[in-house]
Amino acid sequence: MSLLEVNHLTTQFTTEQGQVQAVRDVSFSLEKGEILGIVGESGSGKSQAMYSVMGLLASNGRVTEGSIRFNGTEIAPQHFAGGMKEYEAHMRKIRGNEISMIFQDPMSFLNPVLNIETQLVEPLLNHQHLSRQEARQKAIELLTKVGIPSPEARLKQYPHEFSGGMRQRIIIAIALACNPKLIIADEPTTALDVTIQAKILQLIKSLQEQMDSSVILITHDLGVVANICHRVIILYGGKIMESGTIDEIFYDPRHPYTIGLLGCVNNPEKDQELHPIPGSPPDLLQPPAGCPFVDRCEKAMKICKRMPPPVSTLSPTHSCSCWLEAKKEVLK
Amino acid sequence: MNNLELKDMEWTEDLFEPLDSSEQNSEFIAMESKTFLQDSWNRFKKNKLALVGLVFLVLMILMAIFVPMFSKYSYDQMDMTALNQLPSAQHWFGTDKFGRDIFVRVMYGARISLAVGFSAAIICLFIGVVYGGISGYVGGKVDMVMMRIVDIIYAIPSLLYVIFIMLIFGSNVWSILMGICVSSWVGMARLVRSQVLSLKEQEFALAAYVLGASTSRILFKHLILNCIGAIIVNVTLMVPSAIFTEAFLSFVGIGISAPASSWGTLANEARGLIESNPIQIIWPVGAICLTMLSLNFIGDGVGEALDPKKK
Amino acid sequence: MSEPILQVEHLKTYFATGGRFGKHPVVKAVNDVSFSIGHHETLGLVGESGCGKSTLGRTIVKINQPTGGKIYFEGKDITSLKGKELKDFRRDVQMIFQDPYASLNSRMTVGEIIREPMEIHGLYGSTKERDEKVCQLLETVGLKPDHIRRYPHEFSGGQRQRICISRALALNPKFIICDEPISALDVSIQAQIINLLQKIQEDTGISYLFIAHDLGAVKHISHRIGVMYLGSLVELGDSDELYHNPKHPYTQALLQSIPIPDPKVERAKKPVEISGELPSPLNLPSGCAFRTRCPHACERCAKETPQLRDVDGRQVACFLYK
Amino acid sequence: MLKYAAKRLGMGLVTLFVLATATFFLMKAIPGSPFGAEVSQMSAAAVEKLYEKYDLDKSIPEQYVIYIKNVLHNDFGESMTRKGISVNSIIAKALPITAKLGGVAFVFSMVTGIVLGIIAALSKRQWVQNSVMIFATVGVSVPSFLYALMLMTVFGVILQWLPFIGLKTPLHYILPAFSLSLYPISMVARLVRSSMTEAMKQDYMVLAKSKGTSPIKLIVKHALKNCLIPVVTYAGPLVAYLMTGSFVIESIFSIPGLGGEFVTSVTNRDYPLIMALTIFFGAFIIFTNLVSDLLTAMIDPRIKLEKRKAA
Repeated sequence: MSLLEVNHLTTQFTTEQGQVQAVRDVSFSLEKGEILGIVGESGSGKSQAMYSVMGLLASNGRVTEGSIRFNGTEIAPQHFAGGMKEYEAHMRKIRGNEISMIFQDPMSFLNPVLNIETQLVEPLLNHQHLSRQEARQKAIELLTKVGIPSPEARLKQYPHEFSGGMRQRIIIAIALACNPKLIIADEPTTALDVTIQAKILQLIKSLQEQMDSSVILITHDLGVVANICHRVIILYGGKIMESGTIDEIFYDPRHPYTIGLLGCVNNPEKDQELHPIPGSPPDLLQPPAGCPFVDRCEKAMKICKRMPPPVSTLSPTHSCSCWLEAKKEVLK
Repeated sequence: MNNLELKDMEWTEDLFEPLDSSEQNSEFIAMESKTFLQDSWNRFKKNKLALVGLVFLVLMILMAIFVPMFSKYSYDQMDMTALNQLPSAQHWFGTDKFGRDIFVRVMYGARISLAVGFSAAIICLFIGVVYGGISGYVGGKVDMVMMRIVDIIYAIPSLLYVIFIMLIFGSNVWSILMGICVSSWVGMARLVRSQVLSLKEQEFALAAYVLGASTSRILFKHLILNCIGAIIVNVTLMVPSAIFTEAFLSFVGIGISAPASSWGTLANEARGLIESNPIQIIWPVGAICLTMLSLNFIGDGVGEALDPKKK
Repeated sequence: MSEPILQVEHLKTYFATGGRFGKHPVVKAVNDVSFSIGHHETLGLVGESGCGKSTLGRTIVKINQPTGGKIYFEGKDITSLKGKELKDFRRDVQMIFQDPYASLNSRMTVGEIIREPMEIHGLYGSTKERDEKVCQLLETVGLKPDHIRRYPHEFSGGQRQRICISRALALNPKFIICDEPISALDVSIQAQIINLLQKIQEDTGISYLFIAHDLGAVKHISHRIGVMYLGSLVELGDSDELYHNPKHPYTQALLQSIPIPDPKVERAKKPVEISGELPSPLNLPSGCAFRTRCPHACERCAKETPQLRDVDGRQVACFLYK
Repeated sequence: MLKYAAKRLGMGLVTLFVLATATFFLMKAIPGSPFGAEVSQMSAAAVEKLYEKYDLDKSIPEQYVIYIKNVLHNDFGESMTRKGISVNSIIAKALPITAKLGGVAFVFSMVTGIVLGIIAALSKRQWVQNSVMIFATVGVSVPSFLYALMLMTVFGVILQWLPFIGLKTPLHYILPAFSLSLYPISMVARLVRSSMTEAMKQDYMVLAKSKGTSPIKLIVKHALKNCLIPVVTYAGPLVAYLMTGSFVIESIFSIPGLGGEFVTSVTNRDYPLIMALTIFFGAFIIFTNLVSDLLTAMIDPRIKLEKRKAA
């Protein structure tokens, strides 16, 4: 039974201009001990999908449809008879304990007026009811585990006294505090420099192996996916375009968007000319009826504009939703 | 769209022809174009209280201008036969202890109070914007000196200035105006300076500098234009505080000398008769409160309408 | 390739950190950098945050004042230009910035934004002529002329960056400094901007100083690449050679850290052996600034600061190469 | 911390000195002789002696030197209207009264303002938010002396529930303190509401929630501290307002505090008292601004102070 199963997840945001359909009918699953990469550009809904799973959506966001089964139990908000109150109470036991999150910009995700120790021991006090002293000891262990020098001295310091790389390590330490089963990392290295990013990715990979927990890594950088992930899901305009193991996606891409992405990313080994994808991302206020990529796809067909393509399975692990693939099955 | 539905669809070959590029508008624009002012006005209209405030203010200004002109009573015409009358058909607000028509006097008082309020706000707007803009944009030593001056002025409560100037130049509208302006431009200067300090590092200001734009063009066309929201809100909030200072001074007795009347003096005169007929104090006090209330609601409304974050 | 279009010699830009009593430590953002860029050439400038690449770009266009060294544009010393001469220099050298959302004045329409440089320098006479030029510029960057009356907040990041490019082109400059123009954009849009810049270079023979922290993108557009670390230039050379055979230990570490979108290559990679954290720019390590993190550091590195020396065609500042 | 405080104190003294000089020359600039009516009845010799007593016969610069010397020795000379009573003693008598009233009003407005602000920011029900904000706007826009008048007439004169003369029993504090603090309550409420709403939207709240922290702890442990930083910074100017507010409240409720003394000294031109009070008020405001800056620096670790050098 897989650790996390998400089916037909749909999330909407109410804004001044109308309803933004951020996540539209997204389904995927995650096995134990697996690193799943979720790739997408800005506005593709990759972060919103994960925020929906954790129940951390902004005040104007709401999960309207779909089921989220974590470790066998259903945790989608609309399935709770007691409404939001019961949902929040239930999720509070899971957040930080069984699922924890690492965020993108270390500068703004640590509370500037609280010292590191308070922020580090918080999940421990919430879930494991340790004494102050035990929690402090565990905090020092965690800081050493993520590679922060002389942790005892730095417990009392404040976030602004650490570099970007160090702060991200602290956020990782906070996420690991209660040995969660699943860690969701929302673009953990995007705000960091390349050499520090390499170090942080190495750290995440080694910690994942040690604790055998599953990781969902959200990113827009295909290089990061190739470096660390086992399986990948490509999102565009709130829908899944293609999903499969990294070898299938990188060496046998089928969806025009995946092919386009690989084409415009600088792969120095191949040294080929850059051919960008024309146009700009879709407007999610009135999402296109058919495939969201239709306006920018070179191989677009009339049907792509009218009807959303079905999901065609190319192999037990490789599936893609595009009429090019569906056409073969249908015309058989 | 599971696979079942696929079966019963009749598949025509043409469905799979390539879509011609005309149907692909890759360079589309999400929202239809609204000029900046229209957009802010629509949002301002949504705020009911601000609208009510605006209507009241316009009404008050019109009455202040026209009532003293067309009314059969003048603000200082005494009528010994009709002392302290209650509101009646002839005297809508009744008469005061000298038999003068209170309605006309309140409207005449409106002229002075509103004039003092708006002119103080506008004068402070210019001094504050220019002073704050220069101090913020030039920075370095100049900024340090200019800010020390502001700190010194800021350290002393504004009422002391007004009172001193009143003592020196006698109690008339001009000295009140000057007294208010001397200390209240400081608030605007500090606000503009902090906005300019943060905006001048923004890339659009650097780009204008690299294009060769002159300092004044960058300061006024780019920087001030971008903090216009905060400036307008501050101006709308400055008017009531100026009216308050004038009313307070007249109320304490060092304000405008009789027979000219502002709301403050009216309130002060009516204060004496508070036990015998409290009606007389309601009119000036009511006028001050309602005007200041509407100005504050307008200030809040403008603040929300121009707030870029809400775009 | 006649005389270079831009020549920078021992440029220094230092920032005092507060305190009026002089003894406060100074941040050496740009620490004795020299290079030159020829006509019709793009020099890539790469380095991590805090290495001074943006400060270098901003010093050339006079946003930051240089503390030392000289800058020559087409042979003329422009280090301390003032008034009229500075304004004329502006017509030849323009700049594009990183954040498309902050580099356009949100209160002006696209037409006004692109017309502004023409108004400042009094080009093309009447507004009608200027509007024609604006429409022409919008077309060259792939936007529709009817966007002229729209406001910046109605455009996507990629479209806004193209408006910035057309604003820079309005004065048909000879040289554009691109300060991380693609870092804030999505991957698919980045490629559009890079191709657009290359097409403009082919059409007008313009030269670029292309600053970025993503070495992959820079390699594509640059003829030559310079790598900066903590204020100084550590390696400078042809972009493909430098990419495939980096000489300076820092460049090697930088290239190795970049994740390649190819699982086989990534799996074969050995982990990066660059150690420790970036030292604080307030007190740079003595001698070579990279020695505290360099696997090949020797005591000479601590005593002397290595200068850029020619090592079979490549400029490297490291004592590994005698 | 000490170096920072010393620097600020030094600047404060400079400002105070400038203030003292400015007040001195302003006083000299006021036309007419300080004694007005009395001088006409007295004999020439008596007038001569009177001028001498107040050093008015010497040249302006000399008077200035004497004046500054006296100020440094904390001797502000004698009151001109109340013969034989030294200014210091008047201040010493009036200070505790104003301090008590001001203290009660300060605590009351801070506590109520913070509570109202948090309720307005966090309550789910829209009408609660709107009603608090309307109350805050009314509080800000209606001047305190009008409140004082209305409260006095209703609760004092008509209902006779509360005494409204002087400050003898604790009951006497209610009306003046309440009308004095209506304006600050609204200011604090608006400030707390906007800074709390801002704090709740910050990224670190999302991380805190992702740790499974309960909603109450989220507010108390994470948001509250951030939200109170601007409130502490506002404490300084709030105290300054309370003092100027006391001028009129004390005269309405006939409380013999510093405010009342100032108003009377101005109306009957008692120059030494005016100068002394001005310097006292200036010093008090500079001191409270310094204290609130130090408090802000203590709460907000990001403000680099000498003691807390970055590692």
